Amino acid sequence: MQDRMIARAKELLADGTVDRVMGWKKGEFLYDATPAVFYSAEELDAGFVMNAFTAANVSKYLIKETKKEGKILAFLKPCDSFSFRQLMNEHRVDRDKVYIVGIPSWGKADMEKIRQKGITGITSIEEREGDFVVNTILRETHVIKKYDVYLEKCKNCKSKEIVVYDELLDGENGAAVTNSRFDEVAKLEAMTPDERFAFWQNELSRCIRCNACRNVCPACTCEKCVFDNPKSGLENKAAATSFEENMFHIIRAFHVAGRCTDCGECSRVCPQHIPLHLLNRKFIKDMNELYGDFQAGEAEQQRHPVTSYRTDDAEPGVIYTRGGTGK
Amino acid sequence: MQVKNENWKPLIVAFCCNWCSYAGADLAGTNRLNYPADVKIIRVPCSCRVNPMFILRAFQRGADGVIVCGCHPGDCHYTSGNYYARRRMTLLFSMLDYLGIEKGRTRVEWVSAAEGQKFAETMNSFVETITSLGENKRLEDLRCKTE
Amino acid sequence: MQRIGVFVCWCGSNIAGTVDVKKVAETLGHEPGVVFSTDYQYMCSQSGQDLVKDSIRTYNLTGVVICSCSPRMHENTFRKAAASVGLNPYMVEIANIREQVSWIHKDMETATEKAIILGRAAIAKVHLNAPLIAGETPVTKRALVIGGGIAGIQTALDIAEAGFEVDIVEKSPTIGGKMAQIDKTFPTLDCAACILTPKMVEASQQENINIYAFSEVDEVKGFVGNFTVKIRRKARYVKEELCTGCGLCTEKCPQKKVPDEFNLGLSNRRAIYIPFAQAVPKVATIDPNYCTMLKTGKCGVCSKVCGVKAIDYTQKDEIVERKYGAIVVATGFEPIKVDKFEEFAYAQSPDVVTSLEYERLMNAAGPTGGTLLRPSDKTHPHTIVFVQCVGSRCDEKSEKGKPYCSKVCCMYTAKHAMLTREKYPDTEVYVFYIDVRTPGKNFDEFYRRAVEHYGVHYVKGMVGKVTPENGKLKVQASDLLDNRQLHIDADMVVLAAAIEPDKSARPLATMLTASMDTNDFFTEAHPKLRPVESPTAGVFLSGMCQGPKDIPETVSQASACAAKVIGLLVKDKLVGNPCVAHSDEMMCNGCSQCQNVCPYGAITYTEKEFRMPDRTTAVRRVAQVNPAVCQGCGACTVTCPSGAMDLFGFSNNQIMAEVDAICK
Amino acid sequence: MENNNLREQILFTANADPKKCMKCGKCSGACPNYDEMEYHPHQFVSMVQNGDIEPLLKSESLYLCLTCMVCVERCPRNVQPARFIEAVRLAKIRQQGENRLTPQQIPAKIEEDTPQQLLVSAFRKYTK
Amino acid sequence: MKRIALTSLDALLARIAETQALYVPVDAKGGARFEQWEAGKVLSDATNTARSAKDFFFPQTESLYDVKMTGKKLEIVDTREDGEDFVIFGARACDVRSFSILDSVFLADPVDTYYKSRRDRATVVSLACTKPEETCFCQAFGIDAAAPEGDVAAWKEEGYLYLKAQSEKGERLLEALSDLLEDADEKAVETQQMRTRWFLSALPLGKVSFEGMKQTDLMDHFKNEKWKSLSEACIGCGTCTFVCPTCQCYDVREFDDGKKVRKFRCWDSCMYSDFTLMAHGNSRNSQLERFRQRFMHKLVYHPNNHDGEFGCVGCGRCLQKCPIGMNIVKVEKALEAPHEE
Repeated sequence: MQDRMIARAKELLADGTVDRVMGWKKGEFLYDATPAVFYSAEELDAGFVMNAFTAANVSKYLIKETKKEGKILAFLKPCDSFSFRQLMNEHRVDRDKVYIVGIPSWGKADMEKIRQKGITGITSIEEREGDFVVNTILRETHVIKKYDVYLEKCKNCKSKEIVVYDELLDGENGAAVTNSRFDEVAKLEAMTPDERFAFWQNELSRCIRCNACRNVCPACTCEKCVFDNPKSGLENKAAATSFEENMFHIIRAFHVAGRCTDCGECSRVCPQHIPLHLLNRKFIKDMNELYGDFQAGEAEQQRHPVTSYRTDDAEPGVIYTRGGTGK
Repeated sequence: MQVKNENWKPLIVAFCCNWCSYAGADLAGTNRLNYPADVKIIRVPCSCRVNPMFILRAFQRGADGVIVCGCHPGDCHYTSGNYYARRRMTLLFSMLDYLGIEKGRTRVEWVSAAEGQKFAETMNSFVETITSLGENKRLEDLRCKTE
Repeated sequence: MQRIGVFVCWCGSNIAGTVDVKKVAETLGHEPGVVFSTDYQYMCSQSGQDLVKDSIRTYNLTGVVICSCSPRMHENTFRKAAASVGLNPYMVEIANIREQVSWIHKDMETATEKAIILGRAAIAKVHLNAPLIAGETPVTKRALVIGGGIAGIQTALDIAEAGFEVDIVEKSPTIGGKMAQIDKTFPTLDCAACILTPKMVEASQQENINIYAFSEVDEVKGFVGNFTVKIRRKARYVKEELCTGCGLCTEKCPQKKVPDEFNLGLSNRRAIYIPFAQAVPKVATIDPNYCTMLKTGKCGVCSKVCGVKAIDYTQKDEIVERKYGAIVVATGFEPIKVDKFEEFAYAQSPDVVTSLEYERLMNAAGPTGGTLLRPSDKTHPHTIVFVQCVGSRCDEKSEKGKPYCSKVCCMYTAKHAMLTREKYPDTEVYVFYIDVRTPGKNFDEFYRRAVEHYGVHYVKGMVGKVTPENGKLKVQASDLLDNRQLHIDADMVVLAAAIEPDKSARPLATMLTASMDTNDFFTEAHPKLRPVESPTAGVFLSGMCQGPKDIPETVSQASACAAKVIGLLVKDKLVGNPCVAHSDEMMCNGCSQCQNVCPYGAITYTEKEFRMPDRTTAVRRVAQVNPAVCQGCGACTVTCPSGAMDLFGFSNNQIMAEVDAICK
Repeated sequence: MENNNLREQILFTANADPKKCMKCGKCSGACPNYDEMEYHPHQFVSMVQNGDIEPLLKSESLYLCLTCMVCVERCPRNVQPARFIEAVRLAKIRQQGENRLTPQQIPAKIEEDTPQQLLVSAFRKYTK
Repeated sequence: MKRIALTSLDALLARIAETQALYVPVDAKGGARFEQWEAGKVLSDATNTARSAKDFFFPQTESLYDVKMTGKKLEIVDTREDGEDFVIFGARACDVRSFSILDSVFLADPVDTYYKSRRDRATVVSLACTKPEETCFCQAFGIDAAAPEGDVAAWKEEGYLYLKAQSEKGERLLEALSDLLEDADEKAVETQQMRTRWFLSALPLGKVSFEGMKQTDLMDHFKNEKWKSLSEACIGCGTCTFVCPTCQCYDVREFDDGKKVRKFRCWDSCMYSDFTLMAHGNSRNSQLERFRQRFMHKLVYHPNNHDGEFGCVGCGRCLQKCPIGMNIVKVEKALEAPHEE
């Protein structure tokens, strides 16, 4: 696929459709590609990479890129396209300045999961069909099923549909896929409050407030986050005792509620492996259950469940009485 | 579990919308309807002015319960404010529950300007709930602890 | 740092009886920023206010906290007092230690403690208060009335007579509305045309009134005092300024088979027509759906006969843009469609008519020239059955009818029954009713007259079934009081159809950002105290668009509405509430969420160039709040994740400072 | 007291709310079997609401309702009178020995052209 | 050199924990981390902890003092906690080296007394690496993962834990444990070291060197056009700085809970837009400048100011954790590559 993408990018550069290309640039290893902008065929040949580890969602970069002159080519995976569509809904990107080639994605791998298999001293990783072949310095060869080491966001992919594009690399679009992305949430809901509290304390107390979740999030596009703004009265840059558990992550999830496309980047980038997507998915699940199914970024939407209402909405007390929320 | 603090009294923050619930509270006062002094009212123009941040802030600073009062759905002075508040609070409370915060520390109640009685009853029952739940430990900011 | 003065009121013994006011004043006096603290028996008294004023001057106070009764009671009093000595009135905050403390707590210690905490919260808030100055906006001294029925005409006349210009926009070719179709009015039985048409003429001749007939509102922008409205003047294919209304064209037009909407299709008109003789403006209109010339390009008869060359087949819709200070909605009503009620056989028999159709059949200018003839065979009906509440008072979930009482049916049915019996004493008249509702001056007397003097048969019960059979209408109904089922062979059945708001109201409400109830009636700003205003500032309600009402009520509401409009237009400037939302443009990212929740349409977006922190300039989309439109609810402030949207007077920081102070 | 229980039971079976009735009589106005019945659809609603159920239980009207549902269809308030009639009928035949039909009575009722199915359904409907 | 059978490790740890707080890396969700040892906790086998060991001396947040308000009176309360002595057991060579880099900042005049107090109370027992990750490049900074620095160095080999005191503190510690230890020769350790050193050199980054950086003038590095493309993808999060064992920037802030104002310091990140925010505004306004600052500091300013010692120990955490796969090795390679003209 990488070759086809490079070929198509070159064509579009050559015929003047675009003057630069948003993609991923080869790193030191197979898994550390960096999102980058390419300006020429040579640069593309030298560094453009697309493999099982190029998971980064590039849609957020397009906010900045579409403020510049000229038109940029962006390869969007299905989940990236949801994010991009949502950014369009929020007037954050200029659709006219991006030429979008939709690319399919069967899942991206999580390097940490490979490491967790106890493999060290990795010298190379090869992709072979459904497997990764990992070679180590000790001349060991590990064959790992790709699916086993997929990112959480890929294991629970919600849709293979590319919701906004100018053309599709494969010529055909995917569709929503059945998934069990709410299972984890439901499992937590079924616990007792004490168990849930213990679970979340254990998770959230690890937070080091590196803000990677926020900064990578395509829904977090504030000019300045309330938690960074001294004028907001809520500024708190330090990882202070209980602030993350009691304020930061709750408010962040609330601020993206109705806008989160469930792209899973927050959990992917968390250096402390906090399952932050479980907060966002809780809101999504609640909104689906209480206000009808809604998928942010799916289509042109001006209002989402938090900025709309019905006169016969459930009363807040419903959450204490409805089933499935533990005792 | 810690030993119950003998001197502990619940601290309850009530956000009341200016047009209905604050007037309802006034009416409770005018009619001399008693409710515990643990309830402290903050006046806001509309229940939709209540930011989840205010609620978490109150808990962070040591409140044991937070109640949001607004006009009955359909009666909002600003036509739609309490509908938005209803969704926001529903989602927030659900999230707090999900995080393992005790149910009942938060509540939304619709109190009209004529419902002084309801206001007092609501506050009495809410204080009772909070008293039975005890001190808010789970949402408190440890930095606010006094040694 | 503010210099704050604290004033603790005793309210006689109302507060001082339960709260140790001296202690409150003393304790609060030690709060940071408090430079003066005292207590007084009655702060709201003249001498109390003087104490506040003197202290502001003596201590150079920049903020004032009054611990007293509810702000709903005396906030204004103290704000005015502060303003009178040059302190911005919004630097005054009230701690409510009466309704929230002394009146509900009995224990002195507890009450005093709570009073101190509430005082602290108020002090914390004042620390963050900033002087607020209410914005002023000029008022365009012209009103727009949408709808030219009796409500619209009356409102327009009243406003015009007060000296303001008014434009009436009417979607049909003439003003007059539904009242023009009515024959007689209850309970006086005077002829509707006789009282309405002079008003129509008056409206057309009143210098301050400008009528846009055959026109619709396309777009509304702006806000109270400053609306800009685009009016679509639909093509009549007749030059309005030339046409004399002689009617020659309408006689010569060869296309004769056009259902006449003024007569509800009970008769035909030509393709070029004047709705009725007293139409205002009396101008012909070509119906492009039927005009042969417009459809095929062959005919041109009207153009040939027109002496003043007023016919213009090339006319196009024209958009007029005008500015207004106030907008009156007077879009009126329509009877509901009754063919859904199969049991009444409306669709099967022409002799089953609605009450409005019956009006036309009784009207001297109607299709039968005022002689009551049944539509099917133009014979004189001998038995007429009136059915009340057709589609009114239905279950809320009903798909056919409406849950409300249409209010006017009881009276007009009594009127129809009475008039029928008066003109044709040989006719048997039955009225089937559920309840007869006649509150109103001379209303019940009117109904009793129908029964007692005119011998109308009022039957408590409903018609269950109407079956057309051999030229008769077999009516099967229950008589609840006699506990029997009636079978009547009627010649005509008249259905008192429920009324509903005009179909144009819903899109109009969207344009105006005015709210509607589930039945599409416009909602009032307050059902009791502001019944002729919409919650959207500058939008007023006149007539049936707000709810069912009869003519006298409509007219009085129309005049009330005019009074409110005049009250607005007479002002040169509007002073707003300064506690409105405002957007920090450097923080705003233009995501539009705030706009989505604003009930008033007060938020717009603009592309602006900014100098960014990284020394570049960037064009950014940012929200702007129109302070004249914003009512200060704060819905936007919570929707804004970055906190760019904040509310003056109730800012995030102020509320959090109160929270902090309370939770100390 | 007993009647109250009976009333509750009927209301439960009917699963409809007689309080919604505005006493317009349209049900009875539409009823095709009105003249045969001693108590009419609107009376069923009203009498159940008032707990005045004994006369209904004794009345032949119970079996004269054709269950044509026209009253349900026409009712502007969605009160569904037929449900009350049915509920009272059920209350009656649920009482011991109150079956409308016994097998012994059936031969007398059989006419030449009575469809078998009618008999079966009538038997089902009028016995518990 | 002393040794103890690994089967008796718990006894050793228990002995240390009797008199001092003992911290050891244990496996936990989200990667290994240092926890206070208590019976039952098992030493992690992970190459390194997810967070660095700098937390021991330079915690993410630390109270400095409180200002108490009574009415309008202010009172300053010292909140310094001089706790007990403690032992860090099992720190890796890179992290141990980071302590000396931190020392060069915090112990230079004026001495940071909060830091010093912790440093004085700590005894560091380092543990040699045996299975480095492909992200490891400590060798580039002259660190020998097979022979870590620290008060006591330790090796796990052939069922024994070998221990060698490398400072007075270290000797004191081993002295106190002497009844549990037996003398040992260095043979087993030397074998392990040879193996590890070969392992390290054969890693993908085994040949990485930063020395070339020193050949170019500071201003040339500063003006290098590569910073633009390098920084473009940076999302401005603080992950690299917070997992870094040598990042030492902090901010001093207040927290007002209404009763007191707490002065505290907390880690800051040069990646943050409010880094070194001053009254006039920010000195580094764009992400490019902030990004450049981090790498210039580690690779240019630090060696310039500290006798050529780089501000990096090659632990590889930033290589593993950066959300967008940017890291110090890529930067070094890009800067050393000839300029494109």
